[in-house]
Amino acid sequence: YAEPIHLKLATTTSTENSGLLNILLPPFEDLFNIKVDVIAVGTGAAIKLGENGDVDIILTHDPDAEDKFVQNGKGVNRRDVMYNDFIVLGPSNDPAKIKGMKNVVSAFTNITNQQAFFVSRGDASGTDQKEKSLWQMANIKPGKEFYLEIGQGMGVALQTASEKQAYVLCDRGTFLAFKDKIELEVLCEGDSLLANPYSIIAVNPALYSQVKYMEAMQLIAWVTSIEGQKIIREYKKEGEILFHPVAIK
Amino acid sequence: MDFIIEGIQKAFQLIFSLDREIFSIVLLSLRVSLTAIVLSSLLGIPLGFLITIKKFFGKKLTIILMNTLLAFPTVVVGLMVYSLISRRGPLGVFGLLFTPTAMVIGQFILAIPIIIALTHSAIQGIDKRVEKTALTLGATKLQSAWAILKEARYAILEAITTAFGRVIAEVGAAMMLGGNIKGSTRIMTTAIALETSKGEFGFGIALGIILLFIALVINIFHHYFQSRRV
Amino acid sequence: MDFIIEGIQKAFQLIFSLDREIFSIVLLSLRVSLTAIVLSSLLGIPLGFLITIKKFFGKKLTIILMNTLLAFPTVVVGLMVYSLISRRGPLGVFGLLFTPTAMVIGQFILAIPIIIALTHSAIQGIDKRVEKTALTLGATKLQSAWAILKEARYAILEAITTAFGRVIAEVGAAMMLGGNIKGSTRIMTTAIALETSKGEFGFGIALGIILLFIALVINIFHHYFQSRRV
Amino acid sequence: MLKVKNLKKKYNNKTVLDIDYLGFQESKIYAIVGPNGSGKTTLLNILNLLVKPDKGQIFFRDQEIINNSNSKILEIRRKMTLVDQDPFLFQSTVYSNVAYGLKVRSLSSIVQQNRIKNALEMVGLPGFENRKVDQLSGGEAQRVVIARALVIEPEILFLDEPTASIDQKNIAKVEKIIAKIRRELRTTVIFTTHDLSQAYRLADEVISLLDGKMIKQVQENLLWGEIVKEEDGLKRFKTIGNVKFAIVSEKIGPAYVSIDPTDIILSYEPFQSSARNSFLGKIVKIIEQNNLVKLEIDIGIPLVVIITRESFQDMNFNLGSKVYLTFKASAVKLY
Amino acid sequence: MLKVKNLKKKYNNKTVLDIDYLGFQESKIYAIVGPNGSGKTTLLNILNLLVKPDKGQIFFRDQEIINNSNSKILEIRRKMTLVDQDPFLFQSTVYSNVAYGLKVRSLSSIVQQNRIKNALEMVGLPGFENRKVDQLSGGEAQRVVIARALVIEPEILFLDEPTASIDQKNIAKVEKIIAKIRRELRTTVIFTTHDLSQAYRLADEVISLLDGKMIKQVQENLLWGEIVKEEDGLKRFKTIGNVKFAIVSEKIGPAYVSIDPTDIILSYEPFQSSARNSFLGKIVKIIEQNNLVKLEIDIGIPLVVIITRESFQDMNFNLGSKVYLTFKASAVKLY
Ligand SMILES: Nc1ncnc2c1ncn2[C@@H]1O[C@H](COP(=O)(O)OP(=O)(O)OP(=O)(O)O)[C@@H](O)[C@H]1O
Ligand SMILES: Nc1ncnc2c1ncn2[C@@H]1O[C@H](COP(=O)(O)OP(=O)(O)OP(=O)(O)O)[C@@H](O)[C@H]1O
Ligand SMILES: [Mg+2]
Ligand SMILES: [Mg+2]
Repeated sequence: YAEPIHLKLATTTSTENSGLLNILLPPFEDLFNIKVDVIAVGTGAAIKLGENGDVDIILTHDPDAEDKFVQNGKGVNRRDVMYNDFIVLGPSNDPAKIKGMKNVVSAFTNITNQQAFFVSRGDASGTDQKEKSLWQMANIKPGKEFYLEIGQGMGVALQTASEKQAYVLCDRGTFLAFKDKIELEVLCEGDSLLANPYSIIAVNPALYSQVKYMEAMQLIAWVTSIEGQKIIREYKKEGEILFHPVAIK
Repeated sequence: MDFIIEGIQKAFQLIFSLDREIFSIVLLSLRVSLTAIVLSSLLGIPLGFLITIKKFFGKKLTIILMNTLLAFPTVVVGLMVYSLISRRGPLGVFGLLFTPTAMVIGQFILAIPIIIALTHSAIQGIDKRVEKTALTLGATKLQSAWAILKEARYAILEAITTAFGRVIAEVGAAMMLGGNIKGSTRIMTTAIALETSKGEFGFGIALGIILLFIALVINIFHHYFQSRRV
Repeated sequence: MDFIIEGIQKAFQLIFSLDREIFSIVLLSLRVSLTAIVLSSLLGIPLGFLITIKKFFGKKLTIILMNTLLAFPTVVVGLMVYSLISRRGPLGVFGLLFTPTAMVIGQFILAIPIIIALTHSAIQGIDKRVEKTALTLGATKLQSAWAILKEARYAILEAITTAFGRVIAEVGAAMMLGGNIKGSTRIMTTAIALETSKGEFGFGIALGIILLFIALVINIFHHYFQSRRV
Repeated sequence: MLKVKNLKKKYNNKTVLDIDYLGFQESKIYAIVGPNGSGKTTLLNILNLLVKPDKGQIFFRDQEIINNSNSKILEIRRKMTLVDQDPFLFQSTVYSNVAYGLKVRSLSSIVQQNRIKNALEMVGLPGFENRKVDQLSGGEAQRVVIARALVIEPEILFLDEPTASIDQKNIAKVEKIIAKIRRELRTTVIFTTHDLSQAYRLADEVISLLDGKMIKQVQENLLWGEIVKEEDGLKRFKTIGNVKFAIVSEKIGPAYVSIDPTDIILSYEPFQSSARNSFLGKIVKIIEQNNLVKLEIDIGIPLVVIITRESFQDMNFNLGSKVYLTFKASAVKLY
Repeated sequence: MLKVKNLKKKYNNKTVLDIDYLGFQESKIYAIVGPNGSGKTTLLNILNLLVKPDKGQIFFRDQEIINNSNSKILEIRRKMTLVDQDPFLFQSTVYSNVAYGLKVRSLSSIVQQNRIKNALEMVGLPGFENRKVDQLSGGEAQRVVIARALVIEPEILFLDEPTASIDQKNIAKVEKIIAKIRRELRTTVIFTTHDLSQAYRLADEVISLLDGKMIKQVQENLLWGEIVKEEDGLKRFKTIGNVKFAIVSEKIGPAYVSIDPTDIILSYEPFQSSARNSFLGKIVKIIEQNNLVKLEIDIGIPLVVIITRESFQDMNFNLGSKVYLTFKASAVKLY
């Protein structure tokens, strides 16, 4: 075998933590003799690494930031890969009485009205951006003593919410991973507003000559290929499907 | 490079804007770390002293263990304390998690091996005649211990400084145990970690510079105080 | 509590399963930290020595600055080095980012103030007659420096141990500069951080225990070596 | 007021101190003499309760101490103090060094200041209060240490070679201090020295140590050499310059011997007698000592002989006189 | 081979050394004497190129050293060595201490072993090689330091109070070593001491220091007291025991004076003369010194007088003789 070419992929911690990449990438690596170096950081940091040309490709879930990334000419060939969904978790006694609600915006309104604790990641991650946009839609400005901004990853947010018996917005993948470790249950799910889309974007080779553009495009091709999308569709955790592929209908 | 420059600029802006949030973050950082250092010095210096002076079974092992604990990763300290004080942990009833007290506990555990190990090596190097001279002149055990500590003061202060540097700069335990909750347990280093994960590298550097600046001020005080006492 | 117990069990399992991945992670941790420590000792001990022995303008300031740098947060070190070696940074062309070399640089920067400051306080405490005696007996400047270092060996070894503990346990710089890439730059502490963020607390503690175990082995070697030489 | 019984101390399996009985009385001055390594320092450390003997008892005013409680030991130790042979000064000023013993006793600062001023004057270092200790000459440092002990006004003062690097003027000063505190404060002073004349000049009693054991006699005429068996079958002690003494001894090999200076008889003519040692020598030094005269006579090696003033005058000895020294083989004492 | 010119050294604005000229010749022995704090140690440190003087030059075989390159200074310093007054032993064994000077010179280990064995035997510590240094008695430590200097076989050996805490037998040994290395290795030995008889016994030349200045004479009869103006308008020097000397002096107040022992005339009867000092005393000590005789005469204080052997015999002096001492006011030298 020839030494594999190393391709650097910056992605969010949640993607890495879900375990999907461990299934999705090895067949690609074997096929093209490319080794994908996964650098799991916050969404903001992942995009920053792309902007600086320190990675070749990014896989993130913050549509607004991604748009800006492409508009500024830092990234090219953005493709939607998949989505999963967000869910609202809370304590089993459910003080805000949101259990079974479909409309997430009114659920959020209830939570504030009941002055129940809410844990926010507050780290400008994709999840955090989504949460902020929901507050905006509900026309509520949180930031009182019941609103805990922890500035950390999803896992810790769940842990904190469990400790404080608070509500929290979470992606389904992380929830499944933490299910046994926390005392929270799913109270609100299924709203189309709760979709969490992931995109893959190659770093613009015109800005950084050393960027491995060809290999990046090969990876984009792989994850959006029939096989790639199949792997995504069939990936299960705790018996549940985590991601829904969108590249190929 | 540009982040550094940006960071330096931002640091100045932040300092001169007297941002209230930054101010309270700085204050909490100092409160937590200074409390942890005071407590760990109060316990660690006497322990380091006793380990050095006394002959006891397992002395060598104790010293090796202390040196080993210097390599205690902050996250692991955080995890261990977490599993004791979390709701499901044995000390859960006290509701310590996500409070400054929890951070103090974590930093205390990080600081104490440093204080003990460096106090030990400080006292190790002190002339054996100090103790004899003190006893000869009628000192009690405690007074002669004090005489030894006084002769070792320079190295012991350095031990405290080292431990202080370690805890004020640590992030793992504070993050895990404090929770980086805005307005209540956010300190300098957890704020830096947050900004970094957001991709706000310049801002992270700016906070780092402020942290170093604070350490500088403390060290200047400490140095001044030290040279006056000698 | 249960995490700790789970962690201890998992630690044993991992050690006895001789897991290849764990093995390579441990090895890389050691390689990076030991390299950083050797380099920073080679530079830091002579510097600490010179700062103590020489009289020069700004000596006090230098010492205060060294003590201040003890409080350098690892993330900030990571950020600063990052902005130098990132593609866009002045040293970008060398492609150091996300390599073990980058981690060595970060840890080197973390270690050097510790080595310098503690070497300084170690030598500060050495009897002034050592140098005179060595010179009297015909030692060159270098040989008399060596004699002083030898008298201070215990405290200097403690300085190295402290710095080693700091860098083997640090995560911020290694994460930022190494990128925690599986199979290439993942080390003990970044692995611990990863497992923790996944909620695998027991696994995190297990890795922490292994790390401490390695530190223990190193300290036993070091202690043995030291007591043989004296 | 202080006595020891059956004292034994070993280092590395070598007995460095082995004393059956030794007592010290109040307000007396004792000198301990003996060659290097004979156990002087070790003895003082034990008496000052700093080093535990392997065996034996120490009594202070008839009270056994060693097996007492720590606080009792402290209480008794506070009644004495020791000036070390290689004294340590706290890295600070002369003042705070001298003040230390008063501080640990929580004496008022006025008392402290007065006593310190007096003590520094006594040792001839007035005005040295604020001097940093690393700026002292060797002899100055030694005197600071003596002052540090004096301010405590101990009941027993141990001095380990107190005048080793002090100049003659200040030796006189220190010797006067010793005499004065004994007289005025009734202090018992126990000091070691290598200067035998100092020992005799100052002390009420001179204690000789050799290899950790007390020996009866003076250490003048203490000689190191070898016991050999000569061709005539008799044993002789051979020392430097090939001087040989007849000796009564069981063993052969290297040994210390001493000859009591009062055991030697002087005469102008050799006389036939049972004494088996007879040498011709020349008087090279004459020193008056109270009612005695100490002569140093060169017989190849210098031997000290002590005679009375009267016999010195009767015999009309003088510097350069050639005289015969006669002493018995049994006067050559073996250790 | 070694000389200094116009040497000045200040500490804290106080001149502690001020020497116009001082030269040392090869294969000679020099003793430096003087009271505590007179600058002896400082002088040795400067001569050994360890301390820079504030002013002045040092010549080694007519070559100016101080402003030389570091490597040149090292080269010359390696030809000498200094045994400190308060010597430091590396925390290790006796062997590695004594080996140090050889190791830094990269001598072969066989040479090292031999020389170390010899040196330890010379100082009377054979077999002490593996002893840890903190297990030595005071005098043993001092002798280890001397051995450490001897193995280097220096051209110039500085010894700062080498025998301060060594017992008499070993003092003799050390003194013999000094004589031997001068004879066999042509080493120049420069030592300080407070034992004047040792100085005269060993040294070819005795250098007296007082307050950092060289004084011509011997320090026998060096007295500390006060110059006062008496009622008769004349100035007198008053010392202990209220003994008073006529003196020629401008100033009054506390002062050192000395009287050259050869400047004093002895007689059985008082004689009328221009000399203004005349005292009756009693001979208390008589010591032969080569062709001279040193007498100690008690006139309230002890004064030393040196006369020739012949006059000693002619006058028929003896212990206890009552004699008159006569000397001029100008013989009382003021410092
Ligand atoms: N480092 C220093 N700083 C200030 N003064 C000093 C220093 N070293 C020595 N002195 C002073 O210089 C003078 C000369 O000291 P030095 O040690 O040369 O005396 P010495 O003749 O060796 O005395 P001693 O017989 O006591 O050893 C003394 O008054 C001493 O107090
Ligand atoms: N800590 C120790 N460990 C082993 N041996 C020791 C220790 N201290 C002293 N010795 C030995 O014990 C003996 C007595 O030592 P000590 O110091 O009492 O002698 P000293 O009479 O004071 O001699 P000096 O006149 O040289 O001061 C010596 O042979 C010495 O080598
Ligand atoms: Mg002794
Ligand atoms: Mg001196």
